[in-house]
Amino acid sequence: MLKTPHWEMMVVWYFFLGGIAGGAYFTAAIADNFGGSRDRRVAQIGYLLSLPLVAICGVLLILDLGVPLRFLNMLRSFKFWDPMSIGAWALGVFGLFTLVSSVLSFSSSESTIALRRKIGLVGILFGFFLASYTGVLLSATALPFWSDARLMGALFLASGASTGMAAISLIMFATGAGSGDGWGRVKKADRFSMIFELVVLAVFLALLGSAARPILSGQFAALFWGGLVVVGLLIPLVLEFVGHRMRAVGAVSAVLVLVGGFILRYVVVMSIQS
Amino acid sequence: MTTNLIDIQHSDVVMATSNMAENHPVGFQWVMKAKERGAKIIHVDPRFTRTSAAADLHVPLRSGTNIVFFGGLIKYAIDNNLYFKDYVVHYTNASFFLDPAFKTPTDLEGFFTGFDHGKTAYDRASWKYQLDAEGNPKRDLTLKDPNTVFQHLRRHYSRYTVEMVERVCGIPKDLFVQTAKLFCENSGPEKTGSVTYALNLTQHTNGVQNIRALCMLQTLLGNIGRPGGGVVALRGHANVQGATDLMVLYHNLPGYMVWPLRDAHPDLTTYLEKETPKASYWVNKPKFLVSLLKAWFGDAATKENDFGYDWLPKRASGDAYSHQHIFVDMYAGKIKGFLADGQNPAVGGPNAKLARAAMQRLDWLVVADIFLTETAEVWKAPGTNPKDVKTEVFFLPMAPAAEKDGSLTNTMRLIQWHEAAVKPPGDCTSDAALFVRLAHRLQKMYAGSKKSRDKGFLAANFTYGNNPEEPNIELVLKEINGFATQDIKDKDGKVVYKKGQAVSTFAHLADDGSTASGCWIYTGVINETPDGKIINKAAGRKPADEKDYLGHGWGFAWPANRRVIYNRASADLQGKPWSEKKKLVWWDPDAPGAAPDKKGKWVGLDVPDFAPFLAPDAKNGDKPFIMRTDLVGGLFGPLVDGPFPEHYEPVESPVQNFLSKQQRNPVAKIWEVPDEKNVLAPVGSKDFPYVITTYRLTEHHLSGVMSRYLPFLAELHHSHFAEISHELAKELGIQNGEKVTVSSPRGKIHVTAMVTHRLKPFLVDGKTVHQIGVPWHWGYNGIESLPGSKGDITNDLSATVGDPTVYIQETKAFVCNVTKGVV
Amino acid sequence: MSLNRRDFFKYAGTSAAGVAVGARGLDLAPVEAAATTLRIKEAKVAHSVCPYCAVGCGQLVYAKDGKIVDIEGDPDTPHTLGRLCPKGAATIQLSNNPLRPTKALYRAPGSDKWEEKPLDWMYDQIAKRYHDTREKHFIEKEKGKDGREITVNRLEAIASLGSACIDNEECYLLTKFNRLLGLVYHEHQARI
Amino acid sequence: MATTLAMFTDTSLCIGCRACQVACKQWNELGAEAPEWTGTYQNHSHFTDETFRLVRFVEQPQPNGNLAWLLMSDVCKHCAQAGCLDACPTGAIYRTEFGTVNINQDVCNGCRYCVSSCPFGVVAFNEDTGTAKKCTFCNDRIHNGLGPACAKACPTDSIQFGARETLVTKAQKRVETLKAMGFKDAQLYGADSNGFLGGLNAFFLLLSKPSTYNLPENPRLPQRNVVVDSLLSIVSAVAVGVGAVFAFRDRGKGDGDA
Repeated sequence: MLKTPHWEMMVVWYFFLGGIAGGAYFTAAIADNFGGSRDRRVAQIGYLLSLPLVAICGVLLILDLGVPLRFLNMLRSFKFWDPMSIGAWALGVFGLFTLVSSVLSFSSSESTIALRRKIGLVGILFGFFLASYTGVLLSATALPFWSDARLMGALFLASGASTGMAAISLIMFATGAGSGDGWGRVKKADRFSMIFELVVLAVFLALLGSAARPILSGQFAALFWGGLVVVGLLIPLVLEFVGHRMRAVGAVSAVLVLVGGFILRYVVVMSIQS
Repeated sequence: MTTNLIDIQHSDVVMATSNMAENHPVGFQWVMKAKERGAKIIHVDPRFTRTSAAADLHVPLRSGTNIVFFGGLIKYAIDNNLYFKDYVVHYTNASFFLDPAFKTPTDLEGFFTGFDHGKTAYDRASWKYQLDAEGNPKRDLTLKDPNTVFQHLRRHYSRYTVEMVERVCGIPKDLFVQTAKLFCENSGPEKTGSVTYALNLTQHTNGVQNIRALCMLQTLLGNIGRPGGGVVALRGHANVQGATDLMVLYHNLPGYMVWPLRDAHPDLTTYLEKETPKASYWVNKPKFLVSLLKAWFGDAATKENDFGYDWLPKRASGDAYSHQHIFVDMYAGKIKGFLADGQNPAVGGPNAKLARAAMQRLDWLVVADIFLTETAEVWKAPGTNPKDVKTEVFFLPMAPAAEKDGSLTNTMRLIQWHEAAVKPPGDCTSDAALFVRLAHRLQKMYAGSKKSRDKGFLAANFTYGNNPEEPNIELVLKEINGFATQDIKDKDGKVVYKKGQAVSTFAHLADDGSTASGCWIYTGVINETPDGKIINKAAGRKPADEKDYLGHGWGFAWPANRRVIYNRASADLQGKPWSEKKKLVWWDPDAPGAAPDKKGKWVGLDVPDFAPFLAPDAKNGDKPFIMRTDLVGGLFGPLVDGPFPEHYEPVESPVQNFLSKQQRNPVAKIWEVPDEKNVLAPVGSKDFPYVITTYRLTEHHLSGVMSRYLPFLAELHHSHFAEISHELAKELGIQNGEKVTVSSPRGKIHVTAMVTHRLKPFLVDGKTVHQIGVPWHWGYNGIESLPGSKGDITNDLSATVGDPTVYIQETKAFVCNVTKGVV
Repeated sequence: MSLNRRDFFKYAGTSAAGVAVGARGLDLAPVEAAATTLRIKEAKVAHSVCPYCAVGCGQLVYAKDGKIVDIEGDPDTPHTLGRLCPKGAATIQLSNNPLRPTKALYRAPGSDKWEEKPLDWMYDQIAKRYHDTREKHFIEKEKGKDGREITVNRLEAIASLGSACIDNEECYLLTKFNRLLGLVYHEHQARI
Repeated sequence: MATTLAMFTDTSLCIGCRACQVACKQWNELGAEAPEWTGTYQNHSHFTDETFRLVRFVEQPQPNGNLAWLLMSDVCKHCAQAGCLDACPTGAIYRTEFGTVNINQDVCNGCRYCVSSCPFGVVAFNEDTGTAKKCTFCNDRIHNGLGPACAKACPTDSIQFGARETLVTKAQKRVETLKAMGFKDAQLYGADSNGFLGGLNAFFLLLSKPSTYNLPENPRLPQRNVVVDSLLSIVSAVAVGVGAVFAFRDRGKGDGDA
């Protein structure tokens, strides 16, 4: 009787990349503010990664509209209680932060670095927001499962963090950044995020109970358990702990985390619309 | 109908025997209004329909057993003294003595007196009253004499017990008693009940008797001519009433005068002698007939040539030319050319397979309709190779009401005018334009013919107004209404009507040729001032108000704008309303009378259906049924198949007749058609064990021409379907929504099974009888992108059998088989 | 088939307008006005009667530029009070309907297709069929039961069916036309 | 603001004729859609972008062996607290001076958030126009003193339109009458402005519990979740943040291989 919005792959990608962008940015900003000089690389990669991702997110969001030409109408109103409304605004604002931070990330003058760190600290808030609001957006609908999931935002945020960090570490691996460049710290943060994500996920399911049926039964169950829980979280964690001295292993786990992050959004968005 | 939809709100009980909520939803608002006022609603129907949903009581009866149901009610009313005694004694023929020789099926094993097994027809000699010296029927106002109509009636229906109703109709005893109590106790001086019917009663081999039974019940209960009473006949098409009044039917002249028969009516004098009764308003028949001939033949109709009576075709027999005769004779090759105007017999008529086969044998076929009907494309019918169909087909696109001027007569005899809102597109025309254009061309072809057989047609006028090709419809209505063919003067020589001026009432029609009128009952619909200003009362648009709840200012109801006919019966013998609560018309002794020196007049809330100045105490002043020869309601009424309705099983029935040895109506019309085109199933056939009834849905119209092509309507039903009870579905292993095959000895169709609680098997004589229901709106044409708008033709299942009086088919009750899947 | 579906281009247009509105900001007034103007305001109204069942619901037919734009119930009608059933409410599609043929069509014997023909040609041909069939099969006189010859002026080779869907005046003209040509197979839906 | 206008659908008077459904399509120029098999007369099974009025047919065998065929003409509820309106990020969905909820077709950009935010599954997305669609109570008609097309067509007064207060009073009386007539489950749905969603401007008289008619027993405003869920997200953010800070915390020390 209730209607689904027919949000499909574009939205899944938006949720996924938005999470990475947010995660990458606040990882970068934290590394920038609390990390040492060797974590600069982490910060720069994080900033530089979030910028294009946010841009892509914007494009996806617009293309998914029924009348893309009217995307600006989103800015005709501002409803603080409406995730869709503030989401649109926040995406724009966060875009500016990623841009500024990215530009400043190339400077090494103390003053700019100080400025960049301050900006980063504020930007973190939007990073967090972008990573989590999409979850709240789903839970603020009339649809079962989505609206029953109190921890949707929290879960998306945790996933945003783990995938964001995984993405950074992967780029570090790909660009052959030296071990002195905070690789271990990102990994450490990522391990924590993954564990936390697992915990949130467990509570998430516990709270949902039978309302979780859409993802726990039928075609999506296998994807959820196998894809997200096992491949996307457990295996990477195991790899991290047994083989964290081998960068290749770390890279593999990072890839798996990203896959898991995508599967999470896919399962959540598509399960009740199929 | 005898009454008026608006008046139903005053009923204390409404018994819908038709599916009114579905087939006449807007009229049904008055039933709902009555219900809101506390009336009880009973719905008698084999199926639980949208009418049942709105009713207090749903009474399921096996199709084809209506007379047992009504007979049971009549018996219940008599046994429990619930009939309206004064009304029955004085306003009906209950007290009349019948010929001592007359006997009913109660005494003659299912026959009335006079049945000739050889001719399979009745000799009705004994079906008459005993007359006194002056030739008036003898009466016994105590109704006690065994020879009175009333005692015969009582004896005739003595077999129609509650147990018999249960056994035959399958209505549980308690439910029937509850129904009888509810209906009969809500009638009498203080209360009235109305009964609706439609094709649920007519489409049977005892269709006319079904309706008689219902009318007799209403007469017994004093429900005719009174507010909230009446027989609510609900017609299916916008103008079934009008087309019947104007007599687009083989057996009558416009205005309900019999169409001349070769042997009975060879000439005008014989016709008038035979057909003009001694009493009733019909004594004026010569005026109506002569005026009609003047309307048709104009100046060519003179006293000398019997006003052209000879030019009228004479029927060879009464048992010929009806709808079903047409297709039997067409199949036999007797008919060469055929006009189907706004009718789709390839789908809509009984035994549609026969109808299509017959039309494929025509030389030429003209179809005039709004859409390309199955009839127009009969050469494309499934299983037909167009090459084999040598019929020439002419299709003419027509205009719907919104695109032309004209009047329609609704089910309450209300003539309403509609005006063209736009011009018809392209080649579309009104039917009127088509007819006059053809007539003009034919008159040109016959021009100058000296043959007497062409004179009548050449004499007729088909030009109305300035443009011969586009008739002025108001002038056609004026010809129907009637006008003076010469100046008409009163006795003082004062001109009452100028030549050509419309006549204002049928009381002014004459038999000397001084008036013309195409249909006397419509006279009064047009008024005209001496200077030629036409007042079209059909276009009257005065809403109803508290002073005139019947809305006499809206349209014009024939006769004489009377909204409830026989309404004199709403007053007692002295002319006072039977009750204040139920008053309609009454005698006002102080009102100005017929002449300045006289007083007294019938007045009230409706136009009195009675001589306006005929005092209650004057001769016949207490006889309300002015159109009947004996001026009273006919509890006894001879038809070809009996003066009282007697139950016979449908021609095809799963069970025997429990009321008599006579299985089916002994004089039912059964056509013999070659090539096994009309095979009938034997009684209790094992191959066709189920009863089937066919019907219509709110969302579709008849053969679907005006609904299947309309997306707004075509989308409302998924596809052609059959309604099947859970019980039968279980027996046959049928799931809701799966395809099934419904077959009869005539054919088979594939439809979707709609398994529903709204149908239940009947317990007949202690045995289960299953009944299914199949709507008949579908055909092989429709909207391509809405496949469900096309479907098999339900009437391929029905048979070519008919009621002996009017030859209507039996599509409400026959037998079929149901098979899972498409076979 | 989806009738009356507003076509897409109209929307493409308005969506551009939407951008302008959106971009410039928040003035809803013109849009509100658009959403509240009545389609039938300037339409010419004709009083009509529903062509479906015999309840005879009064209808108001609104037309603009020779095209019907709306059909609804006429509230003044005493017995229907302006109400309609689904069929009555769909009446507009009897007129505005792409499936409705607006050309006279002829199908030759044995042919598997229709051919468009001019109306006059149709009338002439049909009149000719009536004439020839009548000439060939007309029964002027025949013997009655009692053996004497009676003038019957009857034509049994042509039958006519319909209609309860046409107006009184049309029924009258049809009866006059058929009967005076001698038709006896003269029927309509009321019989069934 | 003008008086709140409302539609009162009295299912006890509905005869399921579907005049409302067609009248709605005719006036609003909506298209026909291929019907689906619903097992009964009902079509379509749900509201769509082309079907704003929908008559529901519910067969309900009674314990006493009788059958109730519940007929109900369903429509957009024009909720006092409207999920669709709150969800709309463009302001295309607005409330008129009559209290009705409309979608401004020239502003809607088709984000479809309103579609998933309607507790009754009314709002639908139209692929052709790329916008969301739903019943407007015939906005153009009511602004010109004509009632909605559906209410005007209804043969039995099952759909009544007018000032909300008046209709509510009428409806309450009607429930009493029906209860007296023995319809023990007769009840109003959405008439109470202190009830769910602040009351519905299209409210109903039902003869059975709402779920029988496919209506939610206690519909709630979707946006009610935003606050809690946001707080929980913040908690989660803090946790993740602290974790990260801890990971990057100790400046100057050698590469954290521990």
